[in-house]
Amino acid sequence: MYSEKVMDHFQNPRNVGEIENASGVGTVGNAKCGDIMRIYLDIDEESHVIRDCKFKTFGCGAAVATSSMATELVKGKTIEEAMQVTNKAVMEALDGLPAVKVHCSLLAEEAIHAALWDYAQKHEIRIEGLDQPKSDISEHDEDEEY
Amino acid sequence: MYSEKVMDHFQNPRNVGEIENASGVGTVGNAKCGDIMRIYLDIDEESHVIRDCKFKTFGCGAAVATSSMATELVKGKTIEEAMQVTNKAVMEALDGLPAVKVHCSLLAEEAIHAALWDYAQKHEIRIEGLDQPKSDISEHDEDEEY
Amino acid sequence: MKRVIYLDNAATTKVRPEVVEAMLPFYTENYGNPSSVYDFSAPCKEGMAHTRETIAKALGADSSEIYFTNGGTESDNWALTATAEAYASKGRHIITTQIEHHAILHTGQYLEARGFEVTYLPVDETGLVEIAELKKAIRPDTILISVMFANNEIGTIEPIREIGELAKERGILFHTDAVQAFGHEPINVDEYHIDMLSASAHKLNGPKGVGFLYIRKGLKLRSFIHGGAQERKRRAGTENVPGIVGMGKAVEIALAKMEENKKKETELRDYLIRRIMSEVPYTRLNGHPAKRLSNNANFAFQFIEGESLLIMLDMEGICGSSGSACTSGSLDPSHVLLAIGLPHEIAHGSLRLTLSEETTKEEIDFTVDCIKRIVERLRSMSPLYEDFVKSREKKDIRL
Amino acid sequence: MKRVIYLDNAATTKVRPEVVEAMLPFYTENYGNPSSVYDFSAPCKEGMAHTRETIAKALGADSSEIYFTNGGTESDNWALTATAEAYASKGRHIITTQIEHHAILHTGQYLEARGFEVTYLPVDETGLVEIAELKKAIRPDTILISVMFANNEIGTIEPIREIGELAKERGILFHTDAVQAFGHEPINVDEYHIDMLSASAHKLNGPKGVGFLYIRKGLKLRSFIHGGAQERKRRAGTENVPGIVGMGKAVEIALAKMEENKKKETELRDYLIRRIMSEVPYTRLNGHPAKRLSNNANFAFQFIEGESLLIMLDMEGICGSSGSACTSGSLDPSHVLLAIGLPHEIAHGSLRLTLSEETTKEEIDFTVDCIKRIVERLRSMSPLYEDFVKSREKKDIRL
Ligand SMILES: Cc1ncc(COP(=O)(O)O)c(C=O)c1O
Ligand SMILES: Cc1ncc(COP(=O)(O)O)c(C=O)c1O
Repeated sequence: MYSEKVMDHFQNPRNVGEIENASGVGTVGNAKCGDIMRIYLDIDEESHVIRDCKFKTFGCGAAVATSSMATELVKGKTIEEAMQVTNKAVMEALDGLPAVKVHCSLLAEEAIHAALWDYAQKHEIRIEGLDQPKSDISEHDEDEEY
Repeated sequence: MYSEKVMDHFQNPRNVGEIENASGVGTVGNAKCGDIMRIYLDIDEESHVIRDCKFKTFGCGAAVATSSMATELVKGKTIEEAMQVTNKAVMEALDGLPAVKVHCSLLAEEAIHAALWDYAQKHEIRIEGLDQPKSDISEHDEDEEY
Repeated sequence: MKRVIYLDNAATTKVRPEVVEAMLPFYTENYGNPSSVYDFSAPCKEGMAHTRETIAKALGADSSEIYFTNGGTESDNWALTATAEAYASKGRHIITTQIEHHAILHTGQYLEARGFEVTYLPVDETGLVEIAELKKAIRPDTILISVMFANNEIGTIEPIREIGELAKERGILFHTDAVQAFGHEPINVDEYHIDMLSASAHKLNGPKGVGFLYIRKGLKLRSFIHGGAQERKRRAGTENVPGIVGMGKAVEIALAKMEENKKKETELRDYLIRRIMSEVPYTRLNGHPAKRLSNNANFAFQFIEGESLLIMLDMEGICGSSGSACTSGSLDPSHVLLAIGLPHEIAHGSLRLTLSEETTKEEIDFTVDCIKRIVERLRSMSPLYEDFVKSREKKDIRL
Repeated sequence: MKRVIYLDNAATTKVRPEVVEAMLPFYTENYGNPSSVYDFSAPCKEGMAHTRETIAKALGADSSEIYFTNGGTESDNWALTATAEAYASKGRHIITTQIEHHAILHTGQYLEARGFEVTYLPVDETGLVEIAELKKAIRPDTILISVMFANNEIGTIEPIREIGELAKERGILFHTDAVQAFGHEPINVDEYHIDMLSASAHKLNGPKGVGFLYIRKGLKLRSFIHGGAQERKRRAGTENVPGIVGMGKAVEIALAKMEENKKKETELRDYLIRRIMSEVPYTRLNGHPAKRLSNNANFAFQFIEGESLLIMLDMEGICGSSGSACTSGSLDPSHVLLAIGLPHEIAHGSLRLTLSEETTKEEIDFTVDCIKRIVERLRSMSPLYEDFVKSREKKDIRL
């Protein structure tokens, strides 16, 4: 059901863990839909470069893999660049996701945004294109409807 | 589906044929229900003994077998005795019939009665217990109803 | 063991050894539930996907349009009841024919009892639906036309393409019961404008208890059997994986051998028909002379009744049928033979022989010889034949 | 090949070699249609009759009360919809439970959309239906009570005898979905006052795609699938003869080995439960401690999510399930676990392991070792566990 890339990122997730005194932390998802993601960012205040990024995820294989891939994609990027990392980019980097798992990639995007929002709040800055994250992400309905 | 007795009487039907100038002939059934039986009787006018009995039948295995058995059962009997040969007697003599085929035994009884009626009409006598046969026998509904 | 000459391939067929071989691993090795996430169930999913693709390719359809069922009957029930329900707001009128299988006819009656109107089209004396009649039957509230691809008793192949075109033109859904035709006749759902199609594996040398319903993409049909999320939520119940895999193999082989088998069976069937028609007097060939399934021959022998004939053939090891297998035990003569205009007594005397690729000329010759002898014997016992002969004699005297 | 430890016998089971052997002749030798009159079909009829008797004997029923279907889902659909229809004039209220299989729940919803009222009884925290609740739910227009014999996820065995007695006393029909119990637990339809019972062959080492519905004599239920006159006119469609014969063999063996297997599986299961509960902290055993299927263990591991656990177990060759197989791919946590009162995040972290007679102690030991390691790893990645540890630390500091 999962691509090899997804399985790889699930089995060997990159960047698992916490960052003490992180520049920004974001937690999204909820237990009801079965996925919770928390992203820690370490951001250079001058250059706005994401020096480090870690995650913790409660969720299915796709949730873990998208978290892992999302952290890989934003690490080393500036905030502005990180804002361009969409759920589509995460999915593509993972060679796709089953239709019922697409919401995981949305959740990963949302988690990055939540962590950035946290950073922006703490530093009282505005990040172009970033709105206050919903406290949790709504379930996107399954693809097909009969 | 059929007992050995039925199969025997179907494969080797007794008394198939016609009787020229028969004392009585009866034909019952109809093409719609798929069974037509014709019985020929040769009756001794003094003793009222059925000296000979033949049949022709258009119908299923059970129709042929019940005709054959019915002719066997009435042959050599007096009219009064023949009147006692019921469809039950025919069925018993054949070791039973499938439920959907019980109507064949009724038809055989009816055919004997029709031939006797013909005899009675020709000789202007009344046979105790014998009514004018229906020109054809109604289908008896299948046993079970859901 | 008694030698058996099996000439009832329209009732069911022998499963090919290759099909059984394909099924076997799915009983004791790859026995997983295809809905499970673990790797152990991967061969089940792959086997099912392969069958879906094989069938889709055979029909010129997409594999997402193939839904596995338990057989032709379930597919027919599903197609009719779900369409009725889904499109009831558009209309409550359904058109089908008088010669459909009971799986359609009885479902039609079921729907009639629930407020739908069903028109049962007559057919001509060869069993063909007439397009003019169909046109007359169409109403503004007609939501579905269901006409079988080929008839199971008399083998007549219906003008499916014309019906499909008409249905499309009028914006009416078109279902065809292709249980007898799929795997035997080339079918393309787009060319024929078919929206739904029923088929059953055991009619094409696959296993019993598995079939499918093709549902054109975009049709909003509810599921017929409710429960788990199998078959993209449209058909609940743990899938019959070995059966589905077997069906795939059977379809694959049927398609590869279709042309060859059609040719072979047609030749042998025509030989059978020629011999019977020339050697057994007072006999009628039921069905269309040309537009018929290549393995189907259906005769009406006047003055005799079909069951007796069947039993006597059986004693010679010959398997044939009179009416369709499902209605055996019933007292009614075949509704199909009545619909093509046969009087009751002739309808009762019908015999269907349906060949397979394994049927030999020698078997056909033996069968014809038996039929000749048995028909003669039964006629000698028949009061109808007696009447016929006597009336002929009278006429002869009069002449 | 990777070694596989199959602990998902509630999803489906391995078909016994004896069962396959019993089925094989019906594919390529005795392939006739059981509805046909000729002798060639006699073995099919006999095979079906034998299965019918075997099942009837197992249930203390009469063989005329057993109707073959395509599986548990069809049986459930049939029982509910046909009862609803046949008894609608008496009332339109049906009682079932919140923990039924989707085959019942979704059919219940189907009926609700058609003017029936369905009460879904709650259960206690072990999954048991409470008779007091049932009594409260009964109304004058209640026509049917449907309570599963044993739950497929948590294994809880319901008080079927008490429910049956109550139903009988109140003149209400009683159906039980015994898909998980039949062949595993002793069942007698008269003792338990069961009017209808669903079962599926593939849950007892028989083939997929075949099952049955027991219908007590005298019940006036219509057929669910319309067509030919099969199954005494109550279930149309060419019968899956090999499947039915296989089911008969599977039932025969299941009954003969029931006591032995129950004992063996219970011991091993209890060993599994003991080890998990003592070696994996923050774990809950779902279901009833005693009234449960002998092969079922269901755990909730706090702070982790079930699918990840399953995939990691799969990488070790261990087949388990989270929720029921049919709902995999769904985002909802199991309705059964929610019904017994588990909060969402714990319901998401459940693991069902269901043993077979072939399961060994060594396999269980290996499985427990893997679970310990995997649960620990997933917790180390879990934000919920992180929060839990931090709040515990805070408390420790405060103390
Ligand atoms: C309790 C219960 N009922 C019904 C079913 C449905 O059975 P099947 O999938 O064989 O149709 C299952 C199994 O999936 C079950 O466990
Ligand atoms: C034309 C037609 N439709 C439907 C069916 C029913 O198929 P099944 O018996 O496989 O359910 C048959 C065969 O019996 C058939 O010949």
